[in-house]
Amino acid sequence: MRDEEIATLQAILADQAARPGALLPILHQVQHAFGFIPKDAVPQIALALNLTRAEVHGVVTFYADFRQTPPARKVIKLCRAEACQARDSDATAARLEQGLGVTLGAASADGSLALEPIYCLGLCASGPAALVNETPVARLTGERLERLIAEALA
Amino acid sequence: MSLITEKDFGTPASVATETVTLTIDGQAVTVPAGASIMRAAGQMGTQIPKLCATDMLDAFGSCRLCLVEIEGRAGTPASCTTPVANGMVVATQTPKLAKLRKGVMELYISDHPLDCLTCAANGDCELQDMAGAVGLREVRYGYQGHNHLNAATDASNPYFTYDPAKCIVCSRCVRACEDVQGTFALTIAGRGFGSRVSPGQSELFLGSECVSCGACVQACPTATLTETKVIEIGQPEHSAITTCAYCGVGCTFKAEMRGEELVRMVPYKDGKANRGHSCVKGRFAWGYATHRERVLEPMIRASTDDPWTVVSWDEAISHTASEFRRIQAKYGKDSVGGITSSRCTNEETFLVQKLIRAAFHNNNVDTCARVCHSPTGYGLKTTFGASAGTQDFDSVEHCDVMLVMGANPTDAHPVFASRMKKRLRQGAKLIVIDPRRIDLVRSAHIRADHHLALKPGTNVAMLDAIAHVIVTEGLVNETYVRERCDLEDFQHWAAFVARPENSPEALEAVTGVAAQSVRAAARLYATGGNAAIYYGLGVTEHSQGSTTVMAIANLAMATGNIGRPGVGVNPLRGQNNVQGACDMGSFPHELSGYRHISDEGARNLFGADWGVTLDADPGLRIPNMLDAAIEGEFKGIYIQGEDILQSDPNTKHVAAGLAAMECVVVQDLFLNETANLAHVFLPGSTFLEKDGTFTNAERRIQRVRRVMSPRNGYADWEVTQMLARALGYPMDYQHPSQIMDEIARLTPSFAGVSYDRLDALGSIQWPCNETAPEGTPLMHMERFVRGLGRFVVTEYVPTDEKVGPRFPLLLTTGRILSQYNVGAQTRRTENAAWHEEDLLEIHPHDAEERGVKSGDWVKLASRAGETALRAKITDRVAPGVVYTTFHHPLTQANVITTDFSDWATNCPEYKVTAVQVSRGNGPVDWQISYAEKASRSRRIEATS
Amino acid sequence: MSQTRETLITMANQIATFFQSQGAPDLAARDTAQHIKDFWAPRMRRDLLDMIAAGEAQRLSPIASDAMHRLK
Amino acid sequence: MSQRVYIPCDMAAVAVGADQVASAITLAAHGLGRDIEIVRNGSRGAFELETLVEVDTPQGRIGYGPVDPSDVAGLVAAGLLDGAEHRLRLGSPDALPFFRRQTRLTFARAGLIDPLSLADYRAHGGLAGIEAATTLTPTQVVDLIKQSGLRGRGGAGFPTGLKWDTVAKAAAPQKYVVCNADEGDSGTFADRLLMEADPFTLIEGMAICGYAVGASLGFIYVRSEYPFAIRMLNRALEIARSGGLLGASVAGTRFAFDIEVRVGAGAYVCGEETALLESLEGKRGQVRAKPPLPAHKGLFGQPTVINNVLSLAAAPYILANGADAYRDFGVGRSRGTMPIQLAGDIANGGLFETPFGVTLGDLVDDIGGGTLSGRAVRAVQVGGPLGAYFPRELFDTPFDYEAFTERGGLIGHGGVVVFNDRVDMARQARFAMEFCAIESCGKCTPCRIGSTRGVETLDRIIAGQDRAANLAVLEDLCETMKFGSLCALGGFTPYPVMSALTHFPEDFGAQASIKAAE
Repeated sequence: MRDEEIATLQAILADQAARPGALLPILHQVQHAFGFIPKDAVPQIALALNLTRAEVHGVVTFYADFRQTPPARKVIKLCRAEACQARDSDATAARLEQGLGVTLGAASADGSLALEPIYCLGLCASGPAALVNETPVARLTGERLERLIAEALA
Repeated sequence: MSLITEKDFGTPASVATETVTLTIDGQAVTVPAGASIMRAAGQMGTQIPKLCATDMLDAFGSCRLCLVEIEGRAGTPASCTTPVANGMVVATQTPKLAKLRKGVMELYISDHPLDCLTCAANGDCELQDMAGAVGLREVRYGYQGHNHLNAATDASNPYFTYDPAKCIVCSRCVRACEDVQGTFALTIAGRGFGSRVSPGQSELFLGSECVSCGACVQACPTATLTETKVIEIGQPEHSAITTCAYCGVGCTFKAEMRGEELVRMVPYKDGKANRGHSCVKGRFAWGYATHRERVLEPMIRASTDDPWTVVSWDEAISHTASEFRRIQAKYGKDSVGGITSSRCTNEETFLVQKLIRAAFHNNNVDTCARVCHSPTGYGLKTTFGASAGTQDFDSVEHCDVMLVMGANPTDAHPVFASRMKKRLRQGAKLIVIDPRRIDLVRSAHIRADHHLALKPGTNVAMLDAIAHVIVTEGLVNETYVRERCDLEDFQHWAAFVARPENSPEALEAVTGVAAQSVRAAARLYATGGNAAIYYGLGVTEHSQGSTTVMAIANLAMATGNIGRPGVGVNPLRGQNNVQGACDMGSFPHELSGYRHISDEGARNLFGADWGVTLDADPGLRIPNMLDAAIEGEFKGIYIQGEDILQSDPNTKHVAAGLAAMECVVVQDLFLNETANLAHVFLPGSTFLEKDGTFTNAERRIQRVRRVMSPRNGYADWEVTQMLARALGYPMDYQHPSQIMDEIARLTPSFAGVSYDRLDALGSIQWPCNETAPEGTPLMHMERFVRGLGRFVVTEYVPTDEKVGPRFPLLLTTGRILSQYNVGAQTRRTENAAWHEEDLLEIHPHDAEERGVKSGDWVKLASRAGETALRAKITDRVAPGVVYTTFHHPLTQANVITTDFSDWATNCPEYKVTAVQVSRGNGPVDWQISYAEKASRSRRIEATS
Repeated sequence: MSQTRETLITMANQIATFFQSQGAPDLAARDTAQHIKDFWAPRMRRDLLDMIAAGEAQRLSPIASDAMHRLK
Repeated sequence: MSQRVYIPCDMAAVAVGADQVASAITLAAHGLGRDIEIVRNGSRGAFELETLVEVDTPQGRIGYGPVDPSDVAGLVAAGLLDGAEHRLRLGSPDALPFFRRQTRLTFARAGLIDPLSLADYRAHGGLAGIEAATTLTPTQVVDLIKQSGLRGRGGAGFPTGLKWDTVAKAAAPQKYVVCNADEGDSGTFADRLLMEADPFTLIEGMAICGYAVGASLGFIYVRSEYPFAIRMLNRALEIARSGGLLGASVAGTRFAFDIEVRVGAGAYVCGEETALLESLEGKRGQVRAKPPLPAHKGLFGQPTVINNVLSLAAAPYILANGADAYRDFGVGRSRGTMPIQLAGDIANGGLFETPFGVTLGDLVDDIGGGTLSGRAVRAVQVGGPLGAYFPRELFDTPFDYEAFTERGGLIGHGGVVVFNDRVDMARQARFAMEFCAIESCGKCTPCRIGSTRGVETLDRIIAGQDRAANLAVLEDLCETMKFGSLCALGGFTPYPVMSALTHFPEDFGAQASIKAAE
């Protein structure tokens, strides 16, 4: 890690480490700051929380949210759960894969775009739904879906 | 002999006193409340199938094999996680359960290799057993699905392999690493079907935080974690219960054998000191017993410049005897002596001191406790009346405040450290007094409430400051003091510590510790509930070692922390039998059971039994023997199992002493460093090769059992006996039990000890006599052994070893987990993987000042000598303090240490040496020539 | 005079320092003497006494000196 | 005075353009020189109508919806701000059948008020609960909850009062109230809606609980998939602290209580209460074996009430209106109202709070208006991914814990997902296993290995391999998972699988085998 990255990490740790059960909040903040959980951050997080690297690693690998590698610049998380399935999200998924040229669960070769599954955004009466980076989108069919693809590729 | 197997009840025993009666499979059973259904069933002989449960660990409930049905309750709860209740009616075997268990097992086996016949665990595999128990016959899922069968094996650890293909993800290893060992080196990485055991960050075991204690291997129910030796040799077929020969914890092991070959050492759950746990040394580092460098035949030589000549035992013994007779005839009877070994059994130690007193006719006997815990003996005898720790290890479970001083338990007493850490995780408070930031100060889930990082050599000042706070802030337990202690002594002491010059503020400049930290720690110790002091050589190995021990005793008495569970004064003994060696009369002024040699009654008792007249004056202590040798008055020594050249301070002085002698007899496993200056070498036997007893730090006498015949031909006690006979003194023991009978006959505190009773009870803590036929776990319960506890004034006297412009830093020494003492054993095992060389720890500030970077060679010099080693830059040590270990002869930290010693016992001041550190280019001259000289000295002349 | 004999003086002084600190000056020499009697081999006592007799023990503290006189 | 225009800030509304609608209306109003105040209310919960724009008019609040940003120019031109006629004009939303037919106790304020206005909250009956509670003894509060008949709305249906009672009676230096807002079931959004539309109700409910059981600290564990709810809660907590609903002196009393929001990290299993506690402690979200119950040994080993959002949010109504006012609604042992969520292919999707007892058929066909797609309803999954699939033949099942259990199902968190006749039930069964495999914590064997084997076995069935034998294996596997699993994830996954197989055997090749036989 570079010096300024270490400083960022240490600032997060200084701010958060005293909270009870601080590991998840810290990992969220680290991921927010770095886009993922750098391998080298784990020993420092462990030290700050009086944990071992193994414990932190166990937590990082348990939760789907925490990435161990940098994310694509644009991540589309398409809901693959039942309520969206009932609203034909299979077709939406197929169109997204085809339109974006990325298979679900993978990223484009240049790392610009990733299409990932997510399981329920609580938009179950408005499906198919997705998160584009942090922004929710729903009723992803027809024109709205095409607009999403066009914007993603832009 | 057969293989000893221990029943696994699945969940730990409940400590509840009230009981519960329930019905299991139609049979009523009464068990302690809080027990699991599984344990209750086990108690009546019903083994409910299980995989994730083991009685070393709290119930986890993951394998779902132990499901039962309970009348009136829905579903099929797990018997491991369900506590018993009065009137509960449980069925452990129903068609529904049978089907469920088979269903679960079918899932397990669908992701498991089908290689039972060629698997190392074949015959010792719980998965295999359970597959049989539930009657699994086929796996209908086939083997084409997702699986882990191609996962790569991790063989990075020299002692065990990790084969994830065989893992059933029961988490027993992870839980053992956490709950039993307290290291938290393992986790489950990933989740769901992808879950796998992971050391560190999904890395190799060797590079992870793993300390190789073996708890995970022990816990594993399959061949996933398996001892490499089991893979190489095969499953063991017979075993014996014995006691570890490493540190003073005294772990009980099952030595598991195949023929005459040791396959593995397995910690014994019923071992009262270790409760089924182990460390990397006892569990794995026994390969030295068969190391190629072990010397198996006696050897002699006329001069230390000569090569060794291999001779018969008869010749070696008669040569030795004639040499000692010649020397005594020429220089007088006091010109010879001997050193007993803390590594040998009580019986062997007793015999050596008997040899010296009865056959050498003098009291020139000493033991390696001289250089470690002799101040403990003096200090605790003076204050409490008994030269030993007050508690048993179990006591820690009742402790609320731990004060750890001058000890590094996670490295030096790892198995007990795990119990300490467990108690700390349960909420006990911790005060550490140590110049160095030992692991206990801060490690996973452990954080000391106070770390008083004092300057080396200021222990007494620190304890006086703590006492000052206790006395002046009204924290003395006055009722206790009034009832249990000598009041006049107390008042004298209280007035002394209350003096302004003993306040934390006044002593701040001396100790280097902020007064408010000292005050806070003192308050915690005095008011935090059950407070126990654990200490090590950082207390004793000082010019005021004995004073420090007495200062510790004062604190415990003043706060009423002696005489019940959870409190006490607990010296953590270094070597396996250092307590025993002291008990057995190894000191020149004491007979067994700590009776002074001037005590006519005691002397006559021995004299009558041994048929000799004993000298009433104390003999020479080790440093005195060496001094006398240099003076030309001491000419012959018999050293059993100790490497004084490497272990004793001021190596040059030791070497000069040995060189001045005419007959140095070394009895050891290897040609150690001392043997380079010896004239007779008598091969020693390992603890695996003999019967006997060791006494651990909690005064626990435990059996050592012979599992293989001595490779050198004789157990050490037999050699001593041969030597006695050759000197004309009759000894005719057929078995060590007869020696123990003699010890019991002559030693009141051992009066009730015999091998029969040891076999019956497992172990006995002395005193064991008519009033305490089963031994004494806790001492000084109603009254102190000496009657009233005695407070002793402990004035701080700075050591003469002072820093100055030439030697501005203070060196302190210690050991690390993987190595033991001078390393003679551990260096001859795979433990070298963790510690290839001694390193000098130096603070970044001091390093920078000297232009030293991590890994650089540095020259370490004191007024006694100099050596070179590599530097490790760390803030574990404070600025001004450097630290190293003394495990390697090529570093020989004791070249640096001085001959300052404890005022009362001459215990050397290892822990404080003024030194200078400078950048170096590599080993210094003597180190380069030492290797060559040593190998010259180790030449063995080919037998014609 | 040898280094090893010099050590005896240091040791005796250390012992005397401890017993002096116990606060009863009249008892310090007695207790120092007793300690030396209990823990020193006769040869060591004799060597130190020899040194005193030869005037080689100037460094000996008054209490240690007093103690050694009691051991004559 | 400026005119108020209500545009929801709810995630579902924003997902279909509510933010753009809001800025377009602001712009358009400005163009007309109209002085308007945009209130970002929560959603009322009729999601087909989002973005539902409401304007204050002399006739009351007039709604328009669904409004797409592209509709705004036309709407404003047509007189939106005066409540004028338009094809999107809905009239008074309260008068819409979807809302008129509801009994909103918990969701009374949702969509009506500014979620972050404590004044609005109080004006609509908020704070009456905590004020009533603090005039009672903690025991009396617990008793009221017991008498109300409230049962856990997270799915298990355990009597809430009993849980509170256990924690209240436990002696410990620290107790906690934990709100389970890890609403992961597909087809459910009631928690999200409440947290975004009326967060003070939840906060008030937790404060009542804290007072009743003697806890001083609460945690709301929200799934990370709900960023809007997380933001809303955090802002609401700050306002609650400065407004005296939280802090050293709750509602002016000596009772001190505070709440912290914690965010999940993408693990469905953390909706299981013990896994949630592990996660809150900063650990892997693995399920704990019970006992000990969280009420005895919960968060950080201390006695802990862990309740769903809806259970806690029901408490203010009960305290304000009395236990009877609540328990008089409902049927059998299912008392009070249930916020039911209609989702999937359904015309009138959204939140429908109603007393227990309404039938599934009424919910789907009548209230829900059948499918949105216009196709026939074939199956309904009730209770999330672990709930059973119900065929039309079972549409007479009343919404009631026991009635659903009797029919081999569960009401769970009240989600109803409607599938049309294009659904392939074998694929749905496979998805149930797949979801279990994806979300399994990995602790217990039936779930960890069984779910993966379940997917493989269903793949073989779907592919027509050894159908009869594999169906037998599947049934055995489901039994192993159902009775062998440590928690509901593995234990209830057999419900959707077996219900699909039982009610829709034709999708598992029964027809194919019949055809082959012919």
